[in-house]
Amino acid sequence: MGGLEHANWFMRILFAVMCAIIVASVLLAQRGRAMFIRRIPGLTAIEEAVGRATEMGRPILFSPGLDSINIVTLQALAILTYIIRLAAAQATRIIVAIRSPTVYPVAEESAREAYEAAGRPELYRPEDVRFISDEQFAYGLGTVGVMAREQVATNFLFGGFYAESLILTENGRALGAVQVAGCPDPTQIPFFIATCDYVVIGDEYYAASAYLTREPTLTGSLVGQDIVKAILIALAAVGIGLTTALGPGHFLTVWLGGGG
Amino acid sequence: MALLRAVWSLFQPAPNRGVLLAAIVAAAILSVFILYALHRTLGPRGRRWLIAVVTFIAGLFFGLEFFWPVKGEPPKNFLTDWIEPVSTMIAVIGAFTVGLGIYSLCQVHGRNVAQRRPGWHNSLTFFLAMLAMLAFGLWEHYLHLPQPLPKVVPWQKGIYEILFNGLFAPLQAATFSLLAFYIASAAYRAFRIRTAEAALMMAAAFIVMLGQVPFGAWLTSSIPVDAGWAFFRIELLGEWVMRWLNMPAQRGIVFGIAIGALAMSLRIWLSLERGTFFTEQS
Amino acid sequence: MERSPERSFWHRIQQIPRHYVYLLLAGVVVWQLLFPIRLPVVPSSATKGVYDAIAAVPDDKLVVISTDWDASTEAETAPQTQAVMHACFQHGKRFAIMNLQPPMGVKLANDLAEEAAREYGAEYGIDWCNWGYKYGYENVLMALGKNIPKAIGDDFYGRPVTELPMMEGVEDIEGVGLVVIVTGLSAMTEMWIGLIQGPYGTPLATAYTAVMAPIYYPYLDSGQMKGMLVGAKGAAELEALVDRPGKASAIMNVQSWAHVLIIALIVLGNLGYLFARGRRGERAS
Amino acid sequence: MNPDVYVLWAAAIATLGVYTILHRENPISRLFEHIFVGLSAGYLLVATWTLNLEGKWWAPMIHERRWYWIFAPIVGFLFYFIYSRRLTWLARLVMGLFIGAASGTFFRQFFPLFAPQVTASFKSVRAQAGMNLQEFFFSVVLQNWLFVIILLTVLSYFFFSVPHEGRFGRNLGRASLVGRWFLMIAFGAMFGNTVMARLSLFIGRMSFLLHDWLGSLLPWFGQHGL
Repeated sequence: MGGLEHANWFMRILFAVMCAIIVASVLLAQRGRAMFIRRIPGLTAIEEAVGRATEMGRPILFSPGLDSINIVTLQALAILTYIIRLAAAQATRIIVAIRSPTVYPVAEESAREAYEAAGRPELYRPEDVRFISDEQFAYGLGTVGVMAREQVATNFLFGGFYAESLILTENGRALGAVQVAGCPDPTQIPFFIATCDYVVIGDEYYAASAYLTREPTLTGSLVGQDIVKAILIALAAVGIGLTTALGPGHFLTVWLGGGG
Repeated sequence: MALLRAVWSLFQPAPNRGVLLAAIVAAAILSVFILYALHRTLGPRGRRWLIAVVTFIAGLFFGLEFFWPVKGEPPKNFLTDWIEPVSTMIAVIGAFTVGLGIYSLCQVHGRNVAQRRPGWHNSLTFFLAMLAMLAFGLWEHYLHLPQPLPKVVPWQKGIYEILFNGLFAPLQAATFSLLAFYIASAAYRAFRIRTAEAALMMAAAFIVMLGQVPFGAWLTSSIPVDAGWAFFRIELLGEWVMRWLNMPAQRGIVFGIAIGALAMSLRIWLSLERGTFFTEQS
Repeated sequence: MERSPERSFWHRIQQIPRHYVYLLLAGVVVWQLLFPIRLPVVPSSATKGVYDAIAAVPDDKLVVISTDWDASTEAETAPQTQAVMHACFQHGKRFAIMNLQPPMGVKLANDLAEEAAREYGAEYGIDWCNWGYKYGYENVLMALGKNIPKAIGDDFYGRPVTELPMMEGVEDIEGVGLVVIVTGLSAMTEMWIGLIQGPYGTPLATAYTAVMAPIYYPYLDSGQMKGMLVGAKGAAELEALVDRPGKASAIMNVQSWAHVLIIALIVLGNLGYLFARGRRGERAS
Repeated sequence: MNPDVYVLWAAAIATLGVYTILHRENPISRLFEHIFVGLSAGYLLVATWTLNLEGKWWAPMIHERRWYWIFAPIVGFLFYFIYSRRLTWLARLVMGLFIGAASGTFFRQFFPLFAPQVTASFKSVRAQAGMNLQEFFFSVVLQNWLFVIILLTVLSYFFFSVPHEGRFGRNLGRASLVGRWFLMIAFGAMFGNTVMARLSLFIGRMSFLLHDWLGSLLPWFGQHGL
């Protein structure tokens, strides 16, 4: 890697424009503009999966992935709070299996807050947010152990997952759990598709909180994201056109490479 | 005794330790006092505001260093020299959360042992394994220092070997290798031509898998390498699938998540995130 | 999960219990480890490229094998290095080992070379030599292009390379007919292409771990690399070409069998699905 | 005492113990699960001290006399207030620091991570000079054209706020359907590409069990296998 350590003027402008669009659409939405979001099946399934655990009277397992505190994990915790609120309304227990010690206090705090927001603070049990292990495969094995011993009915896996993903989902499947998984990084998606009931792919993962909560702030952000994606497509189209016309190494490549 | 004294000597501060200790204690008392004062004076709104400000400044610091104009060789701006120490500081602060993780584990397993719940002996094993690794791991570490501690017990090295190379590493490898079984059974179960999507997935997996082993190459080896239709030799077809079908799709996903993550970063940086985490109250 | 009331053969092969799948896989692996039945190995064009490039080296020029690997990638890179050495000895090409990083690589490769040399009765200093670990990355390569004795200085055993008979007449990169990089580290390739292959046109062949190989295919397409060994598969294919089936061949043979098993299972499951569906269709009509 | 024999046996038993989970979660796998989790917890403590705190915190503070490093544990211990109802906001304060740092870090990474991906998608979509039709088809149509089409259709799948209605929306819906097919092809390819790596781990373990462990008991196994 290396190389690009600081932005050039092109990046500064591009970044400022992208941020401005997202923030502006958030603010517009907060003023009450109605926004549309298309159906995302994997996310619609969350409610159904929580309902199944309630019906069976068994707990739910949630894993926020392996990453330490970063954007992926924070989004996972956002989804966790939503699921806790759903489950708390039905008095269904949720066990959270944590790998990163730094994520542990944040998850614990989010869980407590979510139970309070749902009006069921008495359901919150601190020991249900569990640190399992920071070692990737010890985490995998330990989490499978929790699934089996607690007889979970539903597994939610949202966050940054790596090779251990298949250990979790294949065992979850063998135990008969309903599984919904999501990971922004594409590498583990094939295994989720092969073993889970519903899978949230790529950017659907970041659309999750908006889709689930329908908070104006978040739906507004989603609209802004779509506009920025359109800009990115335009940028790629211009780049392709320039490469076709001028050959590789034209000015846009240079600018995006940090030169200029 | 000799051992304890040697360990103790490792933790001795440099000369003139009185001044250093005084500074440390003073700084500690001062920060506790500041935190206490904040706790007493700030109301719920003030606290929320302070948290938002800390979040904003932390994000600004790391973001601004990248975008602020740079000068000189190597290129630098006024924040560049601070990135490394601040990152280290944050890593060190984060390291203290390890205690919370261990506390969580001890809470769950301690209760199992104390209440003699079913499987409590497993929880006991957990404690034994943790303490053994802790003791012999630290011992091993200090044996490798420039001036090793006196070798009090001859079998220390052997026990560490058993714990690390006999249990820890093989458990890691064995758990990792379970994936071979899981991937085989997942492939068998998932790749059915029930839907167009599953059929496409299966076809791609099929070609790539065959292209990876010499046996697959043998199947299409009758196609000459220099013929125009050499494209259909399975190892070349597999490589083509990876490069020209898999790669652009992955890139499409990456573009999407780049923007999604950017929006998420912006929202939490500006404390705009709503309906998630702990932004509701307090 | 859902149980079909029908118990026909076609239904059952759609629902082989996972325990049987596991047992079949373990059985095939153990069986092939203990009593291997060799499946045919046909070298891919990338591997063939490496072999042909070695064969095409003029007799008055050296092959340079840059062994930039250590124990962490040994499973793939050691058999690759070994197979390349066999290919050199079989074609009577003299080779020199060197490496830029990590220092261990040159020692591990030296052991492999000694072993192979015994088999062909080759002698150190005449048929092969070891230039040793050279610190300095780009600087070493730049110097190598202009003046080899000066860039290398002493060999692995601490003797000046000018004293080695095979180095007679080898002054600059013109004395090298092929560079083979064996590595699990990225950035090595870019260095060799940028400083040696590009400026001097010295042919280049490479051997990578399976994980890192995909990013280097473009160089193969563009002809900047004559050939490329991809992981244990590439090593096994080259072992087949030099007729010295070794560890890589054994591993790849097990791999082939396990892949065949998985593919057979997928095919069976789909046949079951198609036939069971077909039958249900008949009954309905 | 020669530890090698004990190491060999411990490793073999641990490996077999883990493999029992293939049948189902059982008392043996549970025992090894707890040993594994315990060892890794102990190792986490050791590594946190020896690889992190000792060199980055203790040594600078005590040996290099940087007294201000005392602030690190004080701030770090704010995390522990999650267990206190009244002081929990202090824990949130330090979490705010980490969350802010996470977003700032992402801002930094945005261009270094994604700009090369954008520029790598700039493919030329016309024939090079001197190409015949066959070369054009295999090296431009089947590569660069396809690349651009897949990239665009996949991206169209990730538009969430445009209804798939009306002329534009319906076309977007069609493109996103094609995009989803291409995604499935890509996932299948990734799946197939991983099989070999996973199998090689298992082959390595079996080779250890047969050759190293059983081979140490029965020489016949030592002579067979890898």
